[in-house]
Amino acid sequence: MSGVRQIARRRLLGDGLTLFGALALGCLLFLGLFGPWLPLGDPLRIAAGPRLGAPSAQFLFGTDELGRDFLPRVVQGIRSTFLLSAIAVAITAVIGTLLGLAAGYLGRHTDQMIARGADILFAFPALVAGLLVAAVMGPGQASAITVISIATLPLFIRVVRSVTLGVAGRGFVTAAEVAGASTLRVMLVHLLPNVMGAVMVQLTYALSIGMIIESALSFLGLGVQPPDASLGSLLRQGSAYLTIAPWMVLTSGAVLSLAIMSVNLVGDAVRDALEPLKGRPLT
Amino acid sequence: MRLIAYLLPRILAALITLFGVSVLVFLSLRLLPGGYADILLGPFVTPEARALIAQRYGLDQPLVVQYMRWVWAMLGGDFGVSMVTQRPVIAELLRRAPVTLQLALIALTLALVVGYPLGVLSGVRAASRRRKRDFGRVVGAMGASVPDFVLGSVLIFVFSVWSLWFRVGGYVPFGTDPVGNLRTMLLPGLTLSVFGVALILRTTRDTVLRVMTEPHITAAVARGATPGAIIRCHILRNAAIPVVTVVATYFGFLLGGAVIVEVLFSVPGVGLYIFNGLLNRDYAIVQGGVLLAAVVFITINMLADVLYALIDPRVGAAR
Amino acid sequence: MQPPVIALEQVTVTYRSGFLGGTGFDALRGVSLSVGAGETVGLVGESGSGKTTLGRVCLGLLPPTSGQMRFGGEGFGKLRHRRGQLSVVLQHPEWALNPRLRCGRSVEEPLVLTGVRAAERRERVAEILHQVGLDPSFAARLPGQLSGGQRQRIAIARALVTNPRFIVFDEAVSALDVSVQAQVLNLIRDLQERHGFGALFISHDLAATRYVSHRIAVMLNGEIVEDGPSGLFYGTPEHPYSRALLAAV
Amino acid sequence: MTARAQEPLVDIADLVIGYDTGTRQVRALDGASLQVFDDETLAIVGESGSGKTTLGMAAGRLLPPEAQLLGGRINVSGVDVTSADDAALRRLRHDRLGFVFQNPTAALDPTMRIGRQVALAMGGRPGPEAIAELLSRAELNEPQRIMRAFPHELSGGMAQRVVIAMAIARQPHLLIADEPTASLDASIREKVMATLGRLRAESGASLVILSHDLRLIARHADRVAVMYGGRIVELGPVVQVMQAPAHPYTNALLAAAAGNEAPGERLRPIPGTPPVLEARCEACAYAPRCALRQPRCEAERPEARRLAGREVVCHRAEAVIGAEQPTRQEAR
Amino acid sequence: MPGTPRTSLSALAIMAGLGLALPATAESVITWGKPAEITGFDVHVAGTVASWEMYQMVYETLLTTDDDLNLQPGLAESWEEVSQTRFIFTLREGAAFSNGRVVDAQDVIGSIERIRNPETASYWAHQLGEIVSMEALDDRRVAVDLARPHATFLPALAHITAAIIPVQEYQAGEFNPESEMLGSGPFMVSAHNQDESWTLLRNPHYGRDGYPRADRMNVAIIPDESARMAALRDGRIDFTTFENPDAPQMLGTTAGVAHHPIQTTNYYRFDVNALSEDSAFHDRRVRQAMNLSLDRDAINMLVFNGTSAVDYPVPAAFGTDACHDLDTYALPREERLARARELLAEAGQPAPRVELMAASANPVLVRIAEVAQQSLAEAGFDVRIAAVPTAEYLQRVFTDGDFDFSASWLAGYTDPSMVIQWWNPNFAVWNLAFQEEVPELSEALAAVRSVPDSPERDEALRDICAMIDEGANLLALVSKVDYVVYRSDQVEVRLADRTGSANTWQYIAEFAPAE
Repeated sequence: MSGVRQIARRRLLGDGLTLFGALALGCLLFLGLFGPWLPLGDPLRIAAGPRLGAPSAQFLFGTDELGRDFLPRVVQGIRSTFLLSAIAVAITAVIGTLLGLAAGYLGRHTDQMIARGADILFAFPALVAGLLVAAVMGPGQASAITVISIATLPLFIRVVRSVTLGVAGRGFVTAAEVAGASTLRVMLVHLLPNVMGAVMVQLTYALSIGMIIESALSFLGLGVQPPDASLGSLLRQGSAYLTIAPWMVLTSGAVLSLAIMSVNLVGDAVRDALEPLKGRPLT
Repeated sequence: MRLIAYLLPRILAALITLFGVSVLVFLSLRLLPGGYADILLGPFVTPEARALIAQRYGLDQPLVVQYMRWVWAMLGGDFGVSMVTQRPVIAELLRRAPVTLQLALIALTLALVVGYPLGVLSGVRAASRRRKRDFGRVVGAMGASVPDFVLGSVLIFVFSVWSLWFRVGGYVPFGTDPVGNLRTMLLPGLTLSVFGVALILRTTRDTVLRVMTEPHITAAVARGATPGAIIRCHILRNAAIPVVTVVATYFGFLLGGAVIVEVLFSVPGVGLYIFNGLLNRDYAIVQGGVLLAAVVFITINMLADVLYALIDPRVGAAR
Repeated sequence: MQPPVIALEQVTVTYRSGFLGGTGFDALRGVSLSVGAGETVGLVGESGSGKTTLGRVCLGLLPPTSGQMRFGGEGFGKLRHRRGQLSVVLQHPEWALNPRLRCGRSVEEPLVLTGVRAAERRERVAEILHQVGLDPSFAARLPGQLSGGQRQRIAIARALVTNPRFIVFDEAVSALDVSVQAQVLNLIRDLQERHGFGALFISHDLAATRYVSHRIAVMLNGEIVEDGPSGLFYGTPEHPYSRALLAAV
Repeated sequence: MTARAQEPLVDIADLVIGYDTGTRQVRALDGASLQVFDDETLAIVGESGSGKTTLGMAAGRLLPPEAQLLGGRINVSGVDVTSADDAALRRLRHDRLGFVFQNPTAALDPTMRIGRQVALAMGGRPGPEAIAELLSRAELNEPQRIMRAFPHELSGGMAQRVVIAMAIARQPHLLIADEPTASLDASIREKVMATLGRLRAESGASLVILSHDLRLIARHADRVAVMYGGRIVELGPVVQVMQAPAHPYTNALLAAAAGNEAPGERLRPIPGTPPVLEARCEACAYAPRCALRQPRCEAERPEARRLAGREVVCHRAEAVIGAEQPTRQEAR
Repeated sequence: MPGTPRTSLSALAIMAGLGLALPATAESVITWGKPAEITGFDVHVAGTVASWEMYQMVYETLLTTDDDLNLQPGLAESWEEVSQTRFIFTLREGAAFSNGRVVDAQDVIGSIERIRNPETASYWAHQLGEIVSMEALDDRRVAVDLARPHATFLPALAHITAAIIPVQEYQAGEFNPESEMLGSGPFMVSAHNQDESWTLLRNPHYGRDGYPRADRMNVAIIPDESARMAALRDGRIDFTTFENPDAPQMLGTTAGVAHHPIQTTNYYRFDVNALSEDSAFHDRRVRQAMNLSLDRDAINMLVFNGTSAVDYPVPAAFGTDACHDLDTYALPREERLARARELLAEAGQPAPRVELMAASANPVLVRIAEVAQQSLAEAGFDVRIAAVPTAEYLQRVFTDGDFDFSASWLAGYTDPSMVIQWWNPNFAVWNLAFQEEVPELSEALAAVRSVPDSPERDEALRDICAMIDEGANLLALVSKVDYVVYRSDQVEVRLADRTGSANTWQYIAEFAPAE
């Protein structure tokens, strides 16, 4: 396994597709983090321009049905969709990793309980779970985070559990057990650092799933609350006006797809770097 | 015998999972703010009317009693009645299941027919050329990046402005009018399949690459087998193993989770039924629908396990 | 006379497999074995004969299904009460050490667990690294930067750092190249002379085993079929299986 | 033995192969030369990293794409392996070569029954009798049962016999066996080697065994090539090389291996670690670990020369061969 | 349901399945793209327009309204107001339920009794006033006696919830109004696939000869606006409605698509919680400030593209200008804002934090909330919007009273003094959760109920408006316009310019496929 710096050097810069993904991700991250302080205009100001105005020099992405400038709305959408998913996935990764470690290392009843719990979450139709959670908790950021967590938790548990099963059989774990290390110590000192690679890879995939879920919830009107925008809510807003104001769906849809794609590409690169697959040619 | 020994613990685990799902869906529904009384009476709901409706549907009973009644009735095949239509939920679910199944099958077929061969091709090429910028990665990354509601919205727009052969909404059963049926079902199927293409392509590509690191492939090359023969005899079968699991999960997801696409394209499937049931607080529909989806999901995954064991002889023996 | 460091009497281990523990499989059947202080007992046998299971029983990682196990004449108790008294060196050098910990941290871990203070730990680590023939600067390296032989030395250093009474070497040299194997085998012999621990040396390689062992036990199908001084294995052992093993040397 | 008049079956000359690790290039072979003749068993001995597997796989051009040919040539059975096109190469592998791998279970397709795999290796459409016959030749009892089995259901020894049967299925001229017994239990290594040797003799093919186990090959090879630092440092008939090594490395290997020592005798490990080459080695690669080294050894690359019935790559070979047989220190 | 039509339908289905061409004269079919499924079958209970629209197809009421919202004969061909408390209705000759049985006086009495029965849980019981007795004078004549004058008694009977059901069959257990529909309206239900489609066949016993003109009406349930537009474009549906004012424009380029805005008495409204002490609106001055700073014109211009009209407590569609000169509507915006700030300062809450709730299912409500948020901010309000599912919105507002204020639209029915009763929490008991009782207002409202439409009533209404404005508890915003869009090349329609609630398709019997 190589360090993050080596991954960055060897993989990210070595290949155009990944470079594209990394650059796009960087731009989106920048817009997401610093969007509110950029001189792009107020995403919430109604009647800033004409209703459903086409893209122009003044309004690069056009205006929406309440005359709001669409460009700052898209930037705000990136912020909601991206940051919200990132927070949710980060929280889930911590919980899922700990549960996966416990399941993989403790085995037996703990494993059974955690595995069943993950199965239950997994067998629950994701979007129905999303609707239920959003309805119980009320629409908004907290429930979006919960839904993303529910949907991605089993991914982390499963991956961490299977990696843990592999690592737990290795010599250094047995040596630590024989030396009398406590279960917690074995899990945190010996297992955790060794599953982090797999967690990293899963993190990027979970992030892309998280973004899909967040935007899907917002698309159904269960995500961020108006007038704030998320890419999903902009799409919902735009899809009603597709025929006369196609720029709304096109801009927010393209940005959303680009965001997910850049996360996927970077995830691929991280995976390739951590676990290079080099099959042999058939000649 | 070995198959039974292999399946029995899985069935037990599945039952526990189902129990968990049933409790979860039951409780979360009861936690929802607002009930069917609100939906039926609109703003005119009074405490008396609310109590009357609760009594009519047994909602005034303690939760444990309600849950037990529900489970007991379900064991007898009675999923309860929809509060909106007063019709048995199970009949409606069974009527809609084939619609969802057809949608899922269209999506799955498209995803498999496109994703699997492309994945194999891309994996073999990637292994041979040691280049990461191959079409498999591009198609995979793009397919996984366009959410179904984005694609669906655009498709609806495109196909309704230029009214091409496809149609949005207006489902007719395949048995009644096969052509009309396909006109309405292909678009949502296509929308659903895009993610599946990417999923299957990526999984297949990874698996092929992984299989191609195995010594038995080198052994086959060393024996002078042609690439075609190696792919046919060794790679396809070995690479199918993880793909089976992914396909099962995807199929299960299609059967239980195609809500957005069904809503967007007005496809009267199970997802739409559950979605509307949830909006209407029609408890029996959501409970029954979610449970059915979970049963289907678990069963398909179990079938995948069996298939897995059939393809990979090591699995059954490992127990 | 001192009681043996570890003594097994009629130990049987049954693995349950299948649904609800349907069928049982005896990995060990009535095994009796003892290892004295300063003594190395070699345990040879083909894969699946129960060598590793026996090793795990001796380390307290696997409770016997039936039979007695005594440690220094007493009951074994729990592993955490035996901190610093037991250790193990295992087969794969690439997995012997936690790849995420610097070697010094790996070596000092048993000391941390026995509650030795930091200053003393540093001293002891440097000393033990010297004893296994490594420069103290190795403490700062990650396992990835080491060769297989070096890693196995670090693993031995970790096993010895608390001056344990009993060490299990489970295929500790099998994956090493001939020349490195010789280094490690010599190291084991020298260190045992110095520290006086009892050792169980598990291997399917009779040549390496008889080189480090005082006594050799041969396992076949979960039973010990021959147990005698290692000198015997340079001549003609009694059991036909032992003879077959010898033929391969 | 002296050079034979006949054409060699395998002729490898001054082969240089490097591996691209992404950050640098490591040389696995640094000018290896070797000839294999008809109807002989040649053992290539060396520790991990010495380049023996690279050499063996290069003979069938089976190296991964990271491996780059930097120089030299390989001729197998009249085919120039380095420049042959895919089809010619496939024909060569198919008709003339047979490979036996280190881990037999992994070398078999886990999802296919043995019978079908053997049939694929035999080519054409062999009947069950023919398959059973072939398996029997590889000393597998109950061939019918084995044909129905999957690889994971076989023991390592049985799987290796299956792999051997597949390797000889088409009467190859050359068998290359890479550590054929390393993953097997000690008690059956000897028997598997005997089977391999017998089948080679019956078919009249040549056998190249790659191994790190000097003692094992001593009993089964005609000639032995010792590799170090990507070169063949000593090559000659087994008896001569084993009894009177001419290269200090061969000598040290023999002294380090357990098994030959008398009870109580102490093994003599080789100090230091093997080299990792990034460019052509312009000195003796073994010099840093060699007790006999002289300034010349660190300044001048030794070339192969004939000495006492073998080829040796060492400036100090005379001193080695002249010395007494290695003695072991008394232990304790 | 009667068996014959269904059989013929399945025969048709089989023929279609076999690919047999149907004779062109076989059947005239119209298709309605319905935006929402019904919420229940019981015509006397369901309180949603989505349900009412479907009931209109199947059931009839004693009276109806015309284009000017004046009462017209319905199932009753005539009615006689014997006194302010006694009414006699005469049923139409030949009116029959779709099962062929003639509608009689007992059906009327039974239906009204069912509505009044608390067990039925019908919200309409209140609207009918206090009925003392009903008697069947003969098969076709019913007399109803009220305890006291009740001006909206007749308009209440013109609302679909007062539909006449076949009581004889109901009492015999042959007809269950909770799961079936059986009425004397133009159509009868032949098939229903929930959330998907309905098949309505012409009621062969419908009282008007030659009507309905269509033999069959297919109903496709298409909640998604884009999908509904697509269906209109490809001609799969003939007519539908949109809440989005831009829908006609979006369809503008499609050949054959025509649109027709219908002004309804329905109106968009804010319900303000005056009762909860957790709400800033507990203070009347804060409510008044909110009312003053609301920019209703902006809502009309931005959300409805100027196609709606500012609404007053008495919906604009009634054509009365009773309340227009109130400060809230008449003062220039700057002055209103200044007054609002003053009120907030007086109340000691210069920047009240309040949550505006809207049902997320209706994007128009959310847009209204967004515009309101910005206009209220100018006076210092800090408004947070919560778009929640309909069920939750309903429970929190009408049962729990757990909210600050909410956006919704409500039915305006067919008479100004009927809708204005909503400002009386003793009448509109469902408002008790958040509405403050103002005794003078309640009295005035009770009084106006017995005043017939006249200049005096306008005067009374003006006073009431002032009181309503003072309380700022239930605020009318703008009128609701139904944007009807239809394929003029496929269907002949008749549409009113103005309708009472849920009466969009009042002339459905006259719809027919275009020649």
